[in-house]
Amino acid sequence: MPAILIAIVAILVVAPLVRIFVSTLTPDGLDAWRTVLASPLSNNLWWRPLLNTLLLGFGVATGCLLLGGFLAWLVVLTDVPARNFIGTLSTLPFMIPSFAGALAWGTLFRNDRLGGSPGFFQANGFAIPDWLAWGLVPTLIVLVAHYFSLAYTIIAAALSSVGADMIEAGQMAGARRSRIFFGIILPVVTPALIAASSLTFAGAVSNFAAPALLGLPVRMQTLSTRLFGMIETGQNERGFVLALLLIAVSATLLFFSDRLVSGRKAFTTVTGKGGRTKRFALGVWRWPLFALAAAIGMMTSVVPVLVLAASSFAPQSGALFSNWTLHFWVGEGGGEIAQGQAGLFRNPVLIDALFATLKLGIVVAMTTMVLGLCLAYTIVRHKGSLLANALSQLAFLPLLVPSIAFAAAYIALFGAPIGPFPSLYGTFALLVLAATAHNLPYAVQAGRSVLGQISADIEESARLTGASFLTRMIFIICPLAIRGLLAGAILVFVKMVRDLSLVVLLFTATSPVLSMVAYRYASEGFMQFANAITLVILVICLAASLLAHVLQNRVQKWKQ
Amino acid sequence: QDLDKLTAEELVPLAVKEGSVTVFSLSSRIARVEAAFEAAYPGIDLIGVDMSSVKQIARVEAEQQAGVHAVDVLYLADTPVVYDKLLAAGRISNYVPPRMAGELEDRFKEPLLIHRLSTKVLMYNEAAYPDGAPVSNLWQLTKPEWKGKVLMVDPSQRGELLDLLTEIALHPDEMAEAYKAEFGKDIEVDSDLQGAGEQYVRDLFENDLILVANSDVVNKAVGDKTAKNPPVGFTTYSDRRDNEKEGWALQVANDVVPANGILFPAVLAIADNAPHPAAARLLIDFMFGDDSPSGGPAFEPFNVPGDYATRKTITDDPDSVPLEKLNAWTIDAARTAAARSRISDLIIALQ
Amino acid sequence: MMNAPHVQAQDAIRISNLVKRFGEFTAVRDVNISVPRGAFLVLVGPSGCGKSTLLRMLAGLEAPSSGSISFEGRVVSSGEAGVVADAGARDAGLVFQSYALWPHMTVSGNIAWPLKVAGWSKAKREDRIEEVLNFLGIFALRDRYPAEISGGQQQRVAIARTIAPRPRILLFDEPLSNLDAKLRIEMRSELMRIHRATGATSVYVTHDQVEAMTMASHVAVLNNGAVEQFGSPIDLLRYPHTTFVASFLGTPPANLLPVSRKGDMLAFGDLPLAPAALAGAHGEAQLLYRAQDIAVGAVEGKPKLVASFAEAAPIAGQTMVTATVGDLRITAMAEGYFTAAPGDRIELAFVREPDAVFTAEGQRID
Amino acid sequence: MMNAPHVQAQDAIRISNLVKRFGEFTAVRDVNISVPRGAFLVLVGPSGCGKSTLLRMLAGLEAPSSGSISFEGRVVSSGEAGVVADAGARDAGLVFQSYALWPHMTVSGNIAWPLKVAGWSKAKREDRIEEVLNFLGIFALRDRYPAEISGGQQQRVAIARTIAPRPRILLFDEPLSNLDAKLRIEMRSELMRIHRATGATSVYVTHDQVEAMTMASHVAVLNNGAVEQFGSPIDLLRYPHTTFVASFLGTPPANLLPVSRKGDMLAFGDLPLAPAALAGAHGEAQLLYRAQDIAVGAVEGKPKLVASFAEAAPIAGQTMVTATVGDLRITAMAEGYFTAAPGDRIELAFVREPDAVFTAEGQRID
Ligand SMILES: Nc1ncnc2c1ncn2[C@@H]1O[C@H](COP(=O)(O)OP(=O)(O)OP(=O)(O)O)[C@@H](O)[C@H]1O
Ligand SMILES: Nc1ncnc2c1ncn2[C@@H]1O[C@H](COP(=O)(O)OP(=O)(O)OP(=O)(O)O)[C@@H](O)[C@H]1O
Ligand SMILES: [Fe+3]
Ligand SMILES: [Mg+2]
Ligand SMILES: [Mg+2]
Repeated sequence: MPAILIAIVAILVVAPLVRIFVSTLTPDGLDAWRTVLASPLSNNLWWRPLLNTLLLGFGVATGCLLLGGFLAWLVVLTDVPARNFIGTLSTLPFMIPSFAGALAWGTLFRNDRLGGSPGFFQANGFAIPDWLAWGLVPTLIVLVAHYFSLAYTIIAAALSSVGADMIEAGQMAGARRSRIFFGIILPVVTPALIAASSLTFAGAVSNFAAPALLGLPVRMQTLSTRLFGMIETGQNERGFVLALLLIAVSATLLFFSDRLVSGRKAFTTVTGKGGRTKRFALGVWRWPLFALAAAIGMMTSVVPVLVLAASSFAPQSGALFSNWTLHFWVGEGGGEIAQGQAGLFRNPVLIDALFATLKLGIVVAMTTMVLGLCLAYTIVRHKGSLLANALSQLAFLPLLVPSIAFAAAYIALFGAPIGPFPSLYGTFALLVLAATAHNLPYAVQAGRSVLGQISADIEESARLTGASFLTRMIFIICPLAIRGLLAGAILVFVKMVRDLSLVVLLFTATSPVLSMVAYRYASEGFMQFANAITLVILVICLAASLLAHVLQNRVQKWKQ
Repeated sequence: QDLDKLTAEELVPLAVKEGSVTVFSLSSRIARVEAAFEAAYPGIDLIGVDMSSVKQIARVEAEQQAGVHAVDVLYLADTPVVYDKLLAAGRISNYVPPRMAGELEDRFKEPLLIHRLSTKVLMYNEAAYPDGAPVSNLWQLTKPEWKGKVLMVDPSQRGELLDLLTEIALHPDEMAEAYKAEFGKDIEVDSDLQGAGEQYVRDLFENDLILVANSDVVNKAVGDKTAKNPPVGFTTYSDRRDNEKEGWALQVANDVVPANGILFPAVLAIADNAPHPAAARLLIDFMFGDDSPSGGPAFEPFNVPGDYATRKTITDDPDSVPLEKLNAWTIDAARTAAARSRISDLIIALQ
Repeated sequence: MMNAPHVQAQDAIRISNLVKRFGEFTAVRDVNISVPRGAFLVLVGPSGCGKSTLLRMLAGLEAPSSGSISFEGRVVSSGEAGVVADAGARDAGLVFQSYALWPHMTVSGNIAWPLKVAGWSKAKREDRIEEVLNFLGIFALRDRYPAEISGGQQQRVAIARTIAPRPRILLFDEPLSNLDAKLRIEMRSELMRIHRATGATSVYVTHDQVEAMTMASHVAVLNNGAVEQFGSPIDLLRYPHTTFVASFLGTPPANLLPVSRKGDMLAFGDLPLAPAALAGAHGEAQLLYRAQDIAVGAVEGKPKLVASFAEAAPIAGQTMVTATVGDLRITAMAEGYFTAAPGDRIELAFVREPDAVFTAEGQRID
Repeated sequence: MMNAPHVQAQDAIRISNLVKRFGEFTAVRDVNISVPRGAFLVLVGPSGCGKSTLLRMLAGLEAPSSGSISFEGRVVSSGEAGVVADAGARDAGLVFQSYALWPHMTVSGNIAWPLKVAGWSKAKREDRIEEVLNFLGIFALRDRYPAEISGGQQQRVAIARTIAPRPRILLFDEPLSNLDAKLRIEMRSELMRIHRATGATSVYVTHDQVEAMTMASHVAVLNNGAVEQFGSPIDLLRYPHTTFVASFLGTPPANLLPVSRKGDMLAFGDLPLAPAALAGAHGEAQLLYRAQDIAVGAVEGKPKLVASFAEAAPIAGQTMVTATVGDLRITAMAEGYFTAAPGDRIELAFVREPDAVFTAEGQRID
């Protein structure tokens, strides 16, 4: 199996990367390398954006670990009231596009640097300094508010598999709760922490919307804004060079963090002696902590959703909270508003788009999870070997490749017939292939952190029965790792239903997906419709995650 | 080529035989063209895919490298890049429908057929400045009173704005003259720069030019009807049409020397080895509309105030400054393409 | 059947009317036990009788459903108040039946952590770690991770981790079950040495008869969640109150023969064994014969029984022979090494009077 | 020191020159064992000596570093080829030392799953599950999850799961370690019954002397990864080749007294114990005395030693008394119930000749 996986990863991930790399070896490309790395421009093109990017990456990863870890602990390991509610709130922000967070920040903290209507605080007489309104600090905060839910999802999955025994042994040692949390619980879920921090790091460094909206007014460039700009202004080679460099930097970081989990240390928390789960009683802290968690949820999901919702109701994007109308949702066409466009729910393509989106999301989530599970399994079972390290690195890289470069590489590689295989050009299959590769990191990272918790003897005892690999996966491994696997699937699903670049570049669709419909509206300047679609997408994602939750509870009866 | 000479009527039977035509369009309004086209030519299925110019370029490049020829017509802007990456590389070819050959000005037919022109021009708030634009010379924007009060979308993020600055750089003499008019002395150009245009770009940046992520932000900041002391910004003239809907007071500053911005084209081109060559030509012909003032159903979707049709028969919106009166430079894809990277490097260095 | 708890303030551990239910199922029912400071209480009982549950309640990991537990006169848990003194506040150490080692720490890390928590200085910690590692014979393994050592080694790490901080109450849940006989003997006496040296009060669950007999100052035999008999080990062995206790303790296990009155004798089937007077007025009874009271081979003038040979194990120069009569297993002792093929017919002689007599329901008849 | 493997095609299990290394550490070194079909091989040895590792290699879960394992003449693993026949293809069942239950399946689910995998029909499956559940006395627990049952109950589920599909090779890793003595005796004879009934070949790891003696057709004593002695249980007990084996087997454990030649006697310290001729030419030797060869209390005309009382445990009507002389533990037998306070001085008499004599290095002198 490792051989097959290597082949698959080579085709799906390495080949496109190599292609991108090769495309920077043309004379133009070599020139770009020089400009980026060794020219008067390299400071502004590479070093300063790199610094900003790394600050963001580390800051966001740290913030997400703290926030996501705290919430995961609260939901999984304590008797905080309304655990499911907090849990759901905590998974939401990742489903809300980060631009909504940036907009929400603006509604509150915007100052008069740009003119236009000021934010809530400024309007009420608080002077907001530039550093709080624009640049690194707000970008960091907005990104943490967006990505912490990713960390939450992964850490919660891992925490839910920490057996009571280990925690109780800590209690017997007389350790206080926080000591147990930091000394025992967090370290045994190190793989999840690594996974969460690498994903949030990658998310933060590749995020475009937040740094563009909040950073550009003070001329803060990150690698992602630079990269976007380079491609947007036709300087693809420079863009690719930046992307490759960013990949190299992140891969180095990942390499070192991987070493933390690839040594001899074991992180098995699901053992063959049955696993009870343990909940701490919070005592007097129950309600205060609940309030804190609920407040975080409010700020990070309810506020952005409100802003999104408001912007789908408000006819004027400058005045989000006045003159609300349902027109953009259900209005009849032909009137004054929206140049006579009918409401979203009257758009005949909506239903088609909805189904196309669901199909795409579900198919890609499944293919990605299957491949990701196999990869994660191989990485975990061959922990510390060269094979595992290589696979783990490679499976992480696609996250940082700009979609447009990735898609272009796919067309170039699979557009033409290869040997006996027909050309995949424009087919759904090609899209699925590319999307699978592109989203692989979510699946692999989410999977490996929970797989590593399952002690080997549980699987060995299944092997002895003569059960095949597949049978073991389905009946033993998956049920035990279900929470992490579903978490990965949801992340992939969310990413996929929002993705635009891959879809338009790779697929000549007869029926568009929602993100294309949203793009249509947005390109016409009808942000209300686009925001309404974003909300529809959000509802789909939420439904998917609730479904996953139900499924998980059915499979994990033993944990109750 | 033989097909290039055929009239629309002659193309129809060939096109019907081909059965369909695929077009990548920068505007989603292609959907309305599709309806009109399929009504006009039953039997030819138009497949419109909306995609930004950048993605069109990336996709066509990648496809053709893989030997795939699936798209027929490209409708896109970003002409300097198109010129460089597609036209010069032979990935697309120019086609001028015989019907238009006589009607269009020559500059709209070469190197690529221009369908209409959009703008990036200096806009101000007519509610705050009821007596007309507060700016009459571009150089005023480099003075302290406009410090931090000029907005544009980051030209290192968006091609059109980069084109705007490039165009300014490409007019050193006019810029030098305007400088003299404003400051009463000859301009001194820094030794590392070429000409007054580049000096202007530098001075503008150093006067705390505010860069933002998208034009919506510019519009909101500049146009807000209630604002007391609003900034000015370079943005799209046609956004003025949203004034009422959004509560803006956007107006173009037309009396600005030497120019208030640029006009940039949206072009139509035929992809190399297009699978439906006749239908592709028929579609391009169709998209120029009929001879009515609105251009008929084929052109109407694109006939918005502030954008300009290249066809003379199509009348512009009465509220807009007519094309001839608009004090903007029209970009030249080839020249811009050549100068663009230098300006790009300049603004990168200025960040 | 059960000793009333001595109500003494100085009882190190006092368990009163303790009950633990898991849903419908009652794992511990109405347990009353008190032991003084320095006692070594051994809990024995069949698998699933509630020993671990009792231990976990003593440790403060599980709240009682009702009843209470006091340490040194202070109530630490009760059915009403739940866990009053938290596990960490009891100064108790528990060796988990499942070991519960921390997989991400090395052997020495596992031992060090509780010491760190207790705020020991680095130097003291290192000394102590070295001491317990040596004491348990696992010094060479100190840098390995739990996944890299054998079951018995893991068990020893679990012990080391628990005793290292010198808690005042030591709770052991089958701590030596995975060790070999030789090591177990050593460990046993070392644990006793620690127990005596520190004056800690220990509660110890074991299935090993010899451990129970040699270590215990008090033994509680649990059956089905309830205390069947509580007392000193030798008392329990010599004067079991019930057949349950009688058959549960002792190496080799004692034999219980169901007999019924035939004339003035109590007969096992047709074989008269003992005077009917022993059973008082009861028509049916059970006779307790120790293995050493039954010889292999006929003995002149003693009742004899033909049984089918099952197995033989040499023990202290004799051989412990097990044979079956119908469904009944009878264990007898033979001199020297004795063996036969399974199923062979052998004769058993009842060379002494029964050691005790019980009713058919299992209560002792005195 | 070790029997050469009999090269016979019909050997059910043949282990040749088997070595297993974990990095630097050698867990199993050059093991050679063969047993015929239907054999019951018991592995004993101190904690960490490589028993589980050997079992895991037999199961096919671990590839040997070198050497080979054949089942019925077919090589199933070897150092060169790795695991040839995969774990699932060996028709072997393993009771894991760690149980390795599937935590997400109920007790009956755990037992059912291997049967499902083996393609048993539903009806057959249910019958079989009921059968093994009853057999192990855990029928009432069938709908609980592993986390909801006690340690001993979990262990029984692990046994049930392994025997349910009736594999041809049964591997047991300390399967009864967490059961009480009474249950253990029952389980032991039931397992033997299964073993005999199915004709399976079994390999069984245990620390229980009685299990080793009663169940084994062959015993291998492992020490430090190598086979120290291999043979029938009674042979090993009576003719240990080394002091290691001598001190490892037997209840109570045998005593080894280091002696040196003093004139024509071998003396322990100043106490002459046996004629020097027994040790041949050796100046130093070790004498093996069984516990029953040492009496408590002076005996006329027998060498006697004063020792310090450590502990006493009643066993088969006698008392096993352990006392220490310096660092040396000596186990003696006293008639009836004997007890003393730890540290009391007692006299021990060597009532018989030593049972065997070994060199100072531990080899037997014949
Ligand atoms: N992964 C590993 N890495 C290094 N050493 C190991 C590893 N697994 C086991 N060992 C060592 O190999 C030796 C044999 O282990 P094994 O589990 O076979 O012992 P065992 O005889 O079953 O002991 P026990 O009776 O305690 O279960 C032990 O000393 C153990 O520490
Ligand atoms: N969470 C639970 N839910 C239901 N029943 C439980 C639960 N935990 C334990 N039990 C039951 O409670 C009883 C007592 O369990 P406990 O673990 O105390 O037994 P034990 O005496 O330690 O047995 P062993 O010697 O096998 O370890 C068992 O019958 C067990 O099945
Ligand atoms: Fe169509
Ligand atoms: Mg227990
Ligand atoms: Mg073992």
